[in-house]
Amino acid sequence: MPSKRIINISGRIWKFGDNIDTDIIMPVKYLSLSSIGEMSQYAFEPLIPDFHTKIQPGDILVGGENWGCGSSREQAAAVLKILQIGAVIAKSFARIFYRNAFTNGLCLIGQPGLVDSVKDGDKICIDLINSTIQIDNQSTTYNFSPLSSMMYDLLNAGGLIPYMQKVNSPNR
Amino acid sequence: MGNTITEKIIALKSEQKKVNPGEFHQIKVDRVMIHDLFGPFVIQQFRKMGFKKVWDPTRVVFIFDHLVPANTIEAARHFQEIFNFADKMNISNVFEAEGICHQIMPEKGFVYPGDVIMGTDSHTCTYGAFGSFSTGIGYTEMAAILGTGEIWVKVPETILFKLSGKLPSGVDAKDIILKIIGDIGTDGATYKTMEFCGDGIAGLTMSERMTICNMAVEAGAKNGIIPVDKTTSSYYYQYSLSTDKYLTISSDDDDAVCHSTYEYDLSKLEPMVSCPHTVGNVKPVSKVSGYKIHQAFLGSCTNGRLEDLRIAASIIRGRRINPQVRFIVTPASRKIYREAIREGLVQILIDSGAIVTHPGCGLCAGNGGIIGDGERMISSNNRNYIGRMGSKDSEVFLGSPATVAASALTGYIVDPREFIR
Amino acid sequence: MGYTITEKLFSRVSGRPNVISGDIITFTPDWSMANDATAHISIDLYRSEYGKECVKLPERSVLIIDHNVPADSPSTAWVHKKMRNFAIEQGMLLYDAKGICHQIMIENHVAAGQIIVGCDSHSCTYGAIGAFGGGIGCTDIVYLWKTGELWWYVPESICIELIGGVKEPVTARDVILAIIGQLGPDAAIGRVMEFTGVGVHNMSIPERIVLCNMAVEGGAVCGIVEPDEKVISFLPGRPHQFFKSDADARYYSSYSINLNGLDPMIACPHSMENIVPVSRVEGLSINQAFIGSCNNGRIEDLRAAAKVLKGNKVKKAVRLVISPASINIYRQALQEGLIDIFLEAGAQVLNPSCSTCWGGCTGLVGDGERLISTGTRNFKGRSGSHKSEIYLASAITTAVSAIEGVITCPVKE
Amino acid sequence: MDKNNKAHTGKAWKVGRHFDTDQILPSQYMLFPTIEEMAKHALEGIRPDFIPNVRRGDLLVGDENFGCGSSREQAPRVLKYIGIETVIAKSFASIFFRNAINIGLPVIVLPDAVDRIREGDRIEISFEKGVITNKTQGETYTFPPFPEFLMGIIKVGGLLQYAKSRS
Repeated sequence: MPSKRIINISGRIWKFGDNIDTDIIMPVKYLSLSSIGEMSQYAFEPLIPDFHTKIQPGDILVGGENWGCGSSREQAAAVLKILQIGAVIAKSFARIFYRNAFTNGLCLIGQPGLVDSVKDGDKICIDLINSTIQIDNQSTTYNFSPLSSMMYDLLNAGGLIPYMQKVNSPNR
Repeated sequence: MGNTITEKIIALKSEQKKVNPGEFHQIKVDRVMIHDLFGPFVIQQFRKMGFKKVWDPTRVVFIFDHLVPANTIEAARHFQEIFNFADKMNISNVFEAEGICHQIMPEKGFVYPGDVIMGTDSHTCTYGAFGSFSTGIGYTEMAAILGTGEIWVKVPETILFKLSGKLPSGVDAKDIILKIIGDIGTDGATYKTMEFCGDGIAGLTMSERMTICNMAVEAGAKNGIIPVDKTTSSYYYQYSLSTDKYLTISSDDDDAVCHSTYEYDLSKLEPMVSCPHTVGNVKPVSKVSGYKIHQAFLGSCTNGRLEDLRIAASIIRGRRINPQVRFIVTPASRKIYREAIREGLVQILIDSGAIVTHPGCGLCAGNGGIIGDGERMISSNNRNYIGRMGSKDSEVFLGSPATVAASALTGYIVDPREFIR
Repeated sequence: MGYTITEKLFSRVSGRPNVISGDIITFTPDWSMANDATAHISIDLYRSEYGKECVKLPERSVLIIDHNVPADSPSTAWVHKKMRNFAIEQGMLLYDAKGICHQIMIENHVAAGQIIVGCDSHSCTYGAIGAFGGGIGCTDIVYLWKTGELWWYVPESICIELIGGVKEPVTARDVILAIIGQLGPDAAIGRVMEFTGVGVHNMSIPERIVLCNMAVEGGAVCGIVEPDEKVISFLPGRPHQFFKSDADARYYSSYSINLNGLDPMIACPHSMENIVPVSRVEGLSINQAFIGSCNNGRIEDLRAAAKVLKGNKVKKAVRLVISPASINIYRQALQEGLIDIFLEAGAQVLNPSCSTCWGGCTGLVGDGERLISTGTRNFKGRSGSHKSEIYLASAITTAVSAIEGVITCPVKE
Repeated sequence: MDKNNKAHTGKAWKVGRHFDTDQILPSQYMLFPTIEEMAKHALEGIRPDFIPNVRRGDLLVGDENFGCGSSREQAPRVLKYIGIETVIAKSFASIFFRNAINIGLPVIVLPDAVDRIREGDRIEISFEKGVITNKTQGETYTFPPFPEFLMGIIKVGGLLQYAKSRS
């Protein structure tokens, strides 16, 4: 488990609409590929072909209502993590996706107010301690409901695997 | 102050006297279901976490349904990895090409009232029809359960759906759930429980209840649940399943606190369809009737059961499907397929021009029956997302088995009520 | 000087007397057939060369969707759509998901005395009816659609006399495997395998179909059997014209094969050079068994398999995939209770299609897997992974092996 | 063969007996929308080194029964698309043979040459003269001319061009 607690996440924005479903994030036909790395080349394929070549590490995805609705495929969250997406901010999240994201150490922030006032390319900074978001060149500070301690622990552990590894570690 | 069924099950399995919505609890899991598509991922994560043994091999069920028959070379690797793992861990419940996981689980006696069941599939919520608390999770969390037998849950708030009255002829359970999702939206129940009750529910068969709970996830719900009653217990007799494990959680307390309550009079319902490209885009079938279709699909964990095939066959019997339409029928399980053969339903479907495929997720998992650019399909399954069952430029409408069958006959979307005999 | 059946058939269609092998003729075939493995290329070619111009003989042109059924990808769906539209536009006959092309052609069109060409190598099957069937390519059929004609090298024939006969569990499938095993996969390159003798005349038409269907695996252009009364009762009411080879017809070579005491045969990976008695490879574990294809997916094969499978279970972790060759065969099997026997035994019953045998769509095998199959070919990667192995055997051998989980000879010492 | 029947030099790729159409192009790729996309997978199972290294003007040298198997015209078409100049073999499966001629990919039956040519030899072919020159080994092999009818098709570049030339 990393000793450092995550305090800030900042990055450049990619904007999406409502109901970004798991078939968009990770189409079913690629789910039997043998690694998440291979799959990540097809993330968002129906919407943005070659998404993986267009993003930079730390980029933040911003969506509308019901982000991640659809199947339980964890690959949808795992590919975002492997593509080094910093966080996803949306008006609301589908619940299985929500669990899967934190399981993979990917931070999700529900913030309905901010979504409509940002555009592609904006730079933002998420403060996880004070639960606020600051957008470059905007004076408004957006607040969000603090992450539950369960989620914050998973995030800091780097996901459920390192969390469990520690549980199973012989030194424990 | 009382509790909802879901709260009672969580309290029981977390060894608490009482739990409240919003609380986090660690609960014991009664059974897990892992399907072929994600099996190897679960196994990989299980190893990474450092586990050596499965907490209880008798509580683990592997089901091959998404990748059968294998349509990629990779699928075979999934089968092999799962068989090897099951062998090593002494897991004997591996079902290959027996049917769709959510049909097989109750059919083989792995679902009981009051159980907590987790599955690597979003439609795991189907088992709420049997009064169990069941929901879909990711493969990493599944790996953690395999190691520990436990999972954390946040106690969901409950939305109560009080259904009254009797469904009119030609309208069925699919129309009820489509109507509800249309009303509350695809995120109307996010993180919540959808509890269905009332005399309207009491009058529905287990198959119909499964259809309703199956689609709870399409409104974003964590689970759907229906109180246990005589219909529930008769299912276990019908399938000669042991009722030793049968746990009756007393039904909804009158003073349980719900997030909100909706009431529906089933006798006023009409056939509904969900239009492209989101399940929430629900309209009465009359609003889209006349739309030309290229394909019709009857199957999936939502509507591939014997009763669904009976409805379709009764509409189609002695008629021929439109020659411009491909009608694909996939029974939800081997048992259903065989019963459908015995009842003569398969013969009726074949004679009408339908294609009957081997039980499995089939088209709903993108396996066989993909539609092309500019094509339109009416389907009995649960999702109409862009590209899920065809090209990005195709359209999928979701409807009841009756609507699907009637539309296959005419070649356009049609109100099935005029075809009911 | 005498002529072979083949020479006489080409003489008839070319309108020239005394056509002999080696002649290059142009002629109008009685039927042409294209399927979804290649028709998209033909249609694209036709459209780019001739636009909306009409096909010359649409009433003799058949399009069949059988290889990838139901469509497994948007590109397959696109191929199918192209075929449906072309069939409607041109007034061609279309069979959409009704079964494997050769079975459909025989059930509906092929008649003794005809020449039929198809964009599929197993068009050689039609010789079982006393017709000539030949495989052609996309460019050929585009030329044919446009002009109504085709060029053809009239082939020489090889005479294969079959003596004696086989008894269950040895079948026609074992016979053709034995023949190709003995002659080699290139013995008949560019020539016709003409089967003669008591051994073939005692065979039913479905058995002759099995024989002729695999002639191409011995390199032949066509397998052919002199038609007889059995053809008439097999295809009642269909017009026919019987041609027979003259007693002094010239053959490139002649063979005589004694079927008495023949063992069940099996073709081992990865070519028809490796055909041996099943007993030689007994005990090899298998991952999948397949019963179906234009060679061995007929009702007789399903009955034979059902007889073996009834009351038995497919071995755990072995997949038995069964695909009847046509919807009519599926229906027949349904009525005879065979489908239920298969399902009870644990088989996967697919809708009629080329499936595992063609390896492009469904029922595939993975890396390191071994398949026993009633399909037509055991080429490397033919049914999926390049790292898999395919063994070709009869429906009976395949069914017995599926139960045992290892390659098993149905005849016990 | 180009329009002027000019001789090319290319590298020989040798493959074995009964080199079937599934090896030239596996079934999984046959429904790709274009020959260009299919061509990326030519010979991929058996010769993964082929596609990265093949050059326009190279030739395939087969053995007996080259192109056996299915009638898929995709097989000769991908070879032609890649720029394979010709295929030399001891014998050809009949459907492959006619498909090749029909699309204007000349194929040569010459058992002696097959035995002499080694993988990687530089080969020059003159269809006009019926001569194969092995520049690496300094040998020549001659082959009989095509029958007139087939030469007619080959000369104009394929069957459809032939149809045009006659109308």
